[in-house]
Amino acid sequence: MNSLDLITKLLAATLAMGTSLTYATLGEVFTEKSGVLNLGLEGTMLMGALSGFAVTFHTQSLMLGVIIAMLTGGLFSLIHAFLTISLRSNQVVTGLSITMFGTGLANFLGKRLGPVENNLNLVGLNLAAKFENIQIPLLHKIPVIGAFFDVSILTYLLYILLPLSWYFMYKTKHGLTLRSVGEAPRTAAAMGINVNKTRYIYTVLGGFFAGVGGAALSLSFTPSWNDSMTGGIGWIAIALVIFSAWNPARVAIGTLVFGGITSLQFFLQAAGFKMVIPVQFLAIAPYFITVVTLIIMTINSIKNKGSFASPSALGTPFAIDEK
Amino acid sequence: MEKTLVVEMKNITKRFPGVVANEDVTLQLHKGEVLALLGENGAGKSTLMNMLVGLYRPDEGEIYVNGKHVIINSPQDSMALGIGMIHQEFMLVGNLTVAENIILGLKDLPTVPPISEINEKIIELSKKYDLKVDPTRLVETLTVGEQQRVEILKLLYRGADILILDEPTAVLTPKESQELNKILKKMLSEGKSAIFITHKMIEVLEFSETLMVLRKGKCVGIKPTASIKELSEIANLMVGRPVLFELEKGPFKPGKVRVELKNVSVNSKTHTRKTLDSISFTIRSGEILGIAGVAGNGQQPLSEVITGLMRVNSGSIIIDGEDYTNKTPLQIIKAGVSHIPADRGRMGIVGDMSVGENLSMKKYRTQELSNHHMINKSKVRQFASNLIQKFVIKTPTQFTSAKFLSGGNIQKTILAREINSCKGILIAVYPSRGLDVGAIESVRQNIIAQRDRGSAVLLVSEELDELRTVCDRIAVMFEGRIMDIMDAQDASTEKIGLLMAGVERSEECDS
Amino acid sequence: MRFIIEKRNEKSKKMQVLIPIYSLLISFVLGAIVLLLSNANPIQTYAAIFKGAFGSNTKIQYTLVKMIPLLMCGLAVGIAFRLRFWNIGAEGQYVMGVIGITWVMQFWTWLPNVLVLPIGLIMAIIFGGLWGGIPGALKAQWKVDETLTTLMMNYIAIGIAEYLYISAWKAPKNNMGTVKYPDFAWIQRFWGKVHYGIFIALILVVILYFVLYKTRWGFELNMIGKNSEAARCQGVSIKKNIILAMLLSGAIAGLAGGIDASAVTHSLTKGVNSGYGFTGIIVAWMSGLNPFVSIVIALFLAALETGSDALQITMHLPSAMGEVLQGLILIPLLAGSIFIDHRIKPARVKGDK
Amino acid sequence: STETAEMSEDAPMKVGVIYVSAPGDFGYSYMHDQGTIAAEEYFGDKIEVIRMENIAENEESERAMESLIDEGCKIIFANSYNYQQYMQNVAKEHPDVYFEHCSGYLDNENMSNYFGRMYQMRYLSGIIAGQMSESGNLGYVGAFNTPEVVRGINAFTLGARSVNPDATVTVVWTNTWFDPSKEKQAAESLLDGGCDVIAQHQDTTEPAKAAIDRGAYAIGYNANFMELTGSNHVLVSPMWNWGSYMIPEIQKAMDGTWTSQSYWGGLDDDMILLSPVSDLVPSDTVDAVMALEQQMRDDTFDVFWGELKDNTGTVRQAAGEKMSDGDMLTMDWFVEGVIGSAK
Ligand SMILES: Nc1ncnc2c1ncn2[C@@H]1O[C@H](COP(=O)(O)OP(=O)(O)OP(=O)(O)O)[C@@H](O)[C@H]1O
Ligand SMILES: Nc1ncnc2c1ncn2[C@@H]1O[C@H](COP(=O)(O)OP(=O)(O)OP(=O)(O)O)[C@@H](O)[C@H]1O
Ligand SMILES: [Mg+2]
Ligand SMILES: [Mg+2]
Repeated sequence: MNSLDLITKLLAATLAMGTSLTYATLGEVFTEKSGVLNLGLEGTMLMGALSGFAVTFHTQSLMLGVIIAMLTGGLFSLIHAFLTISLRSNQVVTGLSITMFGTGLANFLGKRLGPVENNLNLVGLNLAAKFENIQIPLLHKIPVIGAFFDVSILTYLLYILLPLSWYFMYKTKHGLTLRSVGEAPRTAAAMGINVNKTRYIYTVLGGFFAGVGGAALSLSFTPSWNDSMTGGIGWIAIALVIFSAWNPARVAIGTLVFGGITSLQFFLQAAGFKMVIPVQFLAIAPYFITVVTLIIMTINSIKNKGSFASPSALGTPFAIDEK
Repeated sequence: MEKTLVVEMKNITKRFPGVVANEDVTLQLHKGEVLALLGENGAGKSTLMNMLVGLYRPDEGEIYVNGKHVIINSPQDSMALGIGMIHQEFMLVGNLTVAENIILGLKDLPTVPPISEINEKIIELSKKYDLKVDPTRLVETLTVGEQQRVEILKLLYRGADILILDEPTAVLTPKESQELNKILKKMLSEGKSAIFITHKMIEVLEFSETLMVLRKGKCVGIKPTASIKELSEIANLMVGRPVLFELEKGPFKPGKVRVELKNVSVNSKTHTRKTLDSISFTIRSGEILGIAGVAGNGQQPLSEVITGLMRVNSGSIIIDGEDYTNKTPLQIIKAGVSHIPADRGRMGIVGDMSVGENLSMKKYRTQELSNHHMINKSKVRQFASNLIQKFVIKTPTQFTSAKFLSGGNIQKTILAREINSCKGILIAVYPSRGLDVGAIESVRQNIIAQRDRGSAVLLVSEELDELRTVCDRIAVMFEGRIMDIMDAQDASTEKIGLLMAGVERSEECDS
Repeated sequence: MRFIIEKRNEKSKKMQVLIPIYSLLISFVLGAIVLLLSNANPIQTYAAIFKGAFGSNTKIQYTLVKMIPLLMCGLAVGIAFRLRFWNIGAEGQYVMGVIGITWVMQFWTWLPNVLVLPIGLIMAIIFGGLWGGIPGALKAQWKVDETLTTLMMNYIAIGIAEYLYISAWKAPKNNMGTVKYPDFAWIQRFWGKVHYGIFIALILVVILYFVLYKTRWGFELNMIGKNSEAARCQGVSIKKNIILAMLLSGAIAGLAGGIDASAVTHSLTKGVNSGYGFTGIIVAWMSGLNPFVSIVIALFLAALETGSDALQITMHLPSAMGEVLQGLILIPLLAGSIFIDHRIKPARVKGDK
Repeated sequence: STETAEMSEDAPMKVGVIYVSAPGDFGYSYMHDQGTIAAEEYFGDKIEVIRMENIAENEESERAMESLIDEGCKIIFANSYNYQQYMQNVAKEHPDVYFEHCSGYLDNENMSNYFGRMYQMRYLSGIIAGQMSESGNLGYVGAFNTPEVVRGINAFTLGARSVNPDATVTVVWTNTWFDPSKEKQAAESLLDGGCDVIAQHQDTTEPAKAAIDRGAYAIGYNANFMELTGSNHVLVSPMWNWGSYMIPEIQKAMDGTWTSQSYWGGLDDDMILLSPVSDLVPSDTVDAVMALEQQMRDDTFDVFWGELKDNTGTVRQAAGEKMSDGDMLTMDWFVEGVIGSAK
C-alpha cells in the first residue's frame, strides 16, 4: 500500500468515525453560543441512537429513524432547557443528571423496544438497510481528496451544514441574535430580543444535532444497538467545542484532528509499526494530543489577541429584573 | 401653544426585594419637551425608565403613550411605540461590530442583513448628526466616547421619537459632552421629546423645560426649569437638605515625596504608540495631584501601574523611597496605597458578596479583622456597621449583596473601604463619575480630608471643575504622555483643554 | 394566565427544607409511572431500594463506605468550583491518587511497615494534587480552558492506570492488576465494612469548612470566584490561588483514591475509574459547595446507588433502571432549587385587556 | 435472610449470578447467561436464579455478593476476573455458601475458580482462517493485552500457520472490552492494511461486521456470529458453553457434595464449543478441523507444543514438550507470525 493510499484510507476512516462527533459538536456550538452549557450531550446522543435504531428497525425507514432520533434529541434538550433556562438550575449539574438519566433510559429501553422474538431486546438485531457510502463518480478516485466523495449521506450533509452554520451564525440576523444572547444577554434583552426564547431554540437545536449524531452511529457507522454505544463521544464533543473556539467553521478541524489521531493509532498498529510506546499510550494519544494542541493554540491566540474566549454569559441563567 | 402629552406614567409603583424603587410616581412628558429627571443615587430614576421601555414591569400603575393606555411587556413593544433609551450602563455587545450592534434586535430586518447598505445608512446618519464612528469596527475596540455615539446611533437608526437618556454624559469628557449636547439639540429640534436623567446641573438648565425630582422612590417636586433661580435649589430638593458647593479645604502644605514615577513606559499590545510614554512625576504628602485628559489617553493604565495591576516595561516606581516597580498588587497595598478604581462594578466590588464583606476587603488581612489566618466575623460586622454609618451608605443591611445597591452607594462603599484603609497614598480614578450632587460632595470632601490629614492623592478625573476645586496640582495626559504639570490655580479651562487635545505648550506660545 | 418568577428578599430557610421533600415526592410519582410502565410495583420497589441502602447493618455499612469517596470527591471539586474553575477532572485525579499509593505499596518495600500507609497516602495526595495542579497552572499561566484539559486528563489518567495494571505493574500471576498491598498497610475496618477512612473524610469536612468560611484564604477564594478582577485589585493573586486551589482539589480527590485503594480494593486494577469524580460534581453543587451539607448529599447519593442493587435482586429489573430512577430524583431536585431564593406568582392581570 | 430460605424442604435453591456487563450484549456475559438459562431449564423450579448485571469490579461486587447471600443464595457465580479478591473475602465470611469464580485463580474451602481452554478453539478457528485467507494476512482485534487474550492470539496464529506457514496475524489493540465504534475502527484499519480475515477478542459483533461489509471473512467469538450477523462470511465462532460447568456444580451444591476446585475445562468437557462452520469452508478443511478437535478431546494434541519461538526469534518452549498451565496463564509474548506487541 503506498502512502497516498494510506492517507486516503486514513481520511476515509476519520470521516466515517468523525461524522457522529461532528454533529454533536456542531449542535453544542449552537447551544453554547446562546449561553447554555449542555453536559447532557452523551445521554442525549445515546437516546438519539436508541430511538433512531428502534424506529428504523420496526419501520425499515432510515429517514424516519433519523427524524425520530433528531426529535428525541430535541426533546431531551428541552428538558435541559426547561430546567436551566426557565428554572435557572445549575447547568453543569443538570447536564450531568441528564446524561445519567438518558444513559439509563436508553439502556433500559434497549431491553424493552425490541421485537418479541428477541425477548424485547434491541441488542443483536440487524437493520434491513443502513446508510451506505455514496460515491461521487470520478471525484472519489482522486487520491486523498477522493475520501471526501465516498461517504454516507449523513456525512455529505455535513459538508453543507458546516458552512451553512457558519453563514447562519455570522451573516444572518438570527445568528446576530444568537451571538448577542450568549455574549451580552442584558443588552440583547434591551434591544427587544427574547433572550430565554432564543436560548430555548438553540438548546433544542443542539439536541436535534446530538440526536442525529447518535443516529449516525446506530444507523450508519455501527448499525446496531448496544448498551452505552456512544462510548464517550458526547464528552469528546463538549471538549471539541472549546477546541473549535465556538466557531462552526472550526468544528471540522477539531473533529478531524481528534478523529484523525484516533484512526491513526489503529492504522499504525495495523501497519505493523514497531511500537516503542506501550499500547495503552496509543489509546490515550488522541486525548493527549488534543490537550497539547489546545495549549499551543491558546498560547498563540494570546499573542495574537485571544480568540479562545467563551461566550461571556455561558453557564449563567438570565432574568431581566435580576442583577 | 397647546401642549400634547406623549407619555404619561400614572401612579407607578415598583418594588424590589428589600426596597421600594418607585412609589406612586406620576410622570408626564409633552411633545417636543425635555423633562429632566433628577434625584440622588438610588432614587429610582433608572427603574422608572426601565418600566417605560419594557425591561421591568410595574407592580402598580398605568402607562399612556400618545393618549392610549399601553402595556409594555418588552423593549420590542416600546420600540414599536417610538420609545428609545440610552441606558446608564452601555447596552452594547463588545465582540460585535458597530453596525451589528445598531441593527441588533430590529424587527423588520431581512434574514440576511445587507451589511454594506446598512453601513452606508449608518455613515449617512453619522454625517448628518456629526457622530464619527466606523460601522465595521468591533465595539470592544472603541473608546467610551465612541461607544456612546453608537448608543445614539442606535436610537437614530430606529427613528425613536421619545428619547430616554439615562446619564448619557456621565462617562464623557467635557468636549464629548458638548458634542453630545449639540446632537441632542439637533434631535430635539426635529420635534422629538426626551426624558433626560443627569446629575449635572448645568445640563439641566441648558436643556430641560421641566424638571422632576425623585427622592427615595417618590416624586418630591415638578417645576418648570425657568423658575429655578439658583442651582442649590435643585440640589436641596434632591438631597432634602442644603448642599455645600464650597468645599472646605485646608491650606496647601506639601510634605515629603511619597510616590515618584521615573520615566515609566508601558508598551501597547495593539498600537505602535506606547500606552504610557516616559511618565515622570512626584506626589508629596498633603498634596492632590490631578490627572486631566480625554478618556483613553493613558489615565487608567497610569493608575494601574502604580497599584501593581499592570506591569511596566521600563522606568521605575518609587514609593516612600523604595523601589516598587512591577511589585504585586498586594505588596503595593501593604506599602500603603489605596485605590478607587475606574470601573466600580468590575474592579471595585464583588457584587455577589455582602456590603459588609466588601467593606472588609482591604482590612481582612490585618490584625484589626483577623487573628492570624482566621477572620473574626464579629469584628468584621462591627467594622462594617461603623463604616456604613460613617460614610452614610444606603443599604438595607450590611448583609445585603453589594450588587443591589445603587451606583452611588456602591461608590460610597468602595470609598469607605479605601479611605478607611488608606495609609497615606490614595489613587482615585473617576471617583465621582455618575454620582449625584450629594454623593459627589461627600466624595470630594473625603478626598480632601484625606489630603488634609497628610496623604498623597492622585485624582484622575474628566471634570475640569472637580480638578480645579479639589487638586493642588494638575497634570494633563495625552496619548500616554504627560503634556504638562501645573499648579491648580494656574490651570485655566482653555489651557487644559488645549493640552488635552494634544496641543503642546510651546505651540500655544508660538501662535 | 402567565406566571412570573420573583426573587425573594433572602434565601428561604423553610424552602431549603421543604423543596427536597416536595422534589422527592415528585420524583417518586415520576419514578412510579416509569416503574408501572415496566410492570413493577412502585411501592415495593421503593421499599426495596430503601432496604437495600439501610435495611441491615451490612447495608448501612456499604452505604457508608460508598459515601466516603463520593464525599471526598465532592469536597475536592467544590474547592475548584468556588473559584469558578470547572474541574471535571476529579475522576482522573482520583485515579492518579490510586496510582500514587500503589507505587509506594508495590515498590517502596524498604520502608518501615508503619510508614507505608502514611507515605502511600501522601503519595496519593501528591499525585492527585499534581494532576489537578497541571490544568490549574495551564489556566493560570496561559488561560488554557480547564473544562477541556481536566476532561481529557481523566482519559489520560485512566489510560496510564490501564497500562500499569495490565503491563508494567501487573502482578506476575495475575491476568491484570497489581499485587495486593501488604496487609499491615491497609486502612482497617472498625465497624463491619466501615473503615477508618470515614474519619479522614469527616475531619476533612470540618477543616475545609473552617478554611473556606473562616480564614482569609477562604475569603479570598470566595472573592475570586465571585469577581476575580475585583479580587485582584484587592491584592489577591489570581494565578497563585487558582494553582493552589487546584492543587488542593486534586490532592483531596487523590486522597480519596488513596483511601479507597488502601481500605477497599487493596490494589490498582480494573474498576479504579468508578465514576466518583463525576458524581462528586453533583455532590458539590447540590450541597451549595457547603462541606457539611455535602455529607448529607453524598450519603443520599451513596444510598441511591447501593439501594439500586435491589432493583435487580428483588424486582428483577435491569440495572439501567437504577440510573433512570437516579436521574428522576435529581431532575426534580434541580428544578426545585429555584424556589429557595425565588417565588412564583401569577403575573399581574390588572390592566390587561 | 437465610432462615426463611431454609424454611421449607422443597423451596427452590437460590442461585446468584453476577455479570460484569449486561447479558444482553451478545458477548461475554450473554454467553454466561446462556449457561444460566440452561441451568434454569435443566433444574426447572428446583432452583431460583437471581441475576445482577453491570456490577463494577470493585467493592460494588462484594456488596452484590452480600446482597445475594442476604436473599438466601446458596451458590454464587461471578464472571469477571477482578471479582476474585472480593469473592474470596466474602467466601471467608460465609462458609455456608458456595462460591464460583470465573477466569481467576484464587480459591478457598468454599470457593472454586473455573475457566475454559478457549485457546483450543482459537487454534481450530485459526486453521480455518489460514485456509481461507488468500493473502495470508490475518487480522485480530484484541481488547487488552492480558494473558488470556495473548494466549488466544497465539493459538489462533499457530492454527493458521499450521496450514499456511507464511501466514501472519496483525494485532490491533482497542483498549476496551466493549466499544462498538472503536472495535469497528480497529477492524477497518486491519482491512485497510490488507487483511482478509478478521478475528476478535471483543464483546460486540462490530469487527466481524466490518469484515463482512468489505467482503472479507470473520471469525466470531463468544456467540455464534453467523446467526447474529446472518452472513456466511463468518467462517466459524469459538463459543463458550458455561452450562456444562454450572449444571453439575449446582447439582453438587444441592446434593451437598460440593467441593472446592480450580477448574480449567477444555474440549473434553464441552465448556468450549465451535459453532457450525460456514458453508464457504471446503469440506476437507472442516473434516481436518473435526479430526483435530477429536484429538484434543482425546488429549493427544496440544496447542502449545514445543518448539515455540516468540516473534523476535527467542525460543520460549523447548522442543517436544507441552507448555505448563502456569506458563500459559502468564503468557505475555507473541509467537512467530504475530505482528504487534504483547506488552
Ligand atoms: N434589579 C434590581 N433588583 C433589586 N433592586 C434593584 C434592582 N434595580 C434597582 N434596584 C434598587 O432600586 C433602587 C432604585 O435604583 P435605580 O437604579 O432606579 O436608582 P437611580 O435613581 O437610577 O440611581 P443612580 O443615580 O445611582 O443611577 C435602588 O435602591 C436599587 O438598589
Ligand atoms: N492591607 C494591609 N494593610 C496593612 N497591612 C497589611 C495588609 N495586609 C497585610 N498586612 C500585614 O502584612 C503582614 C504580612 O501579611 P500576610 O497576609 O502575608 O500575613 P500573614 O498571613 O499573617 O502571614 P503568613 O501568611 O506569611 O503566615 C501582616 O502583618 C499583615 O497584618
Ligand atoms: Mg440610575
Ligand atoms: Mg498569608
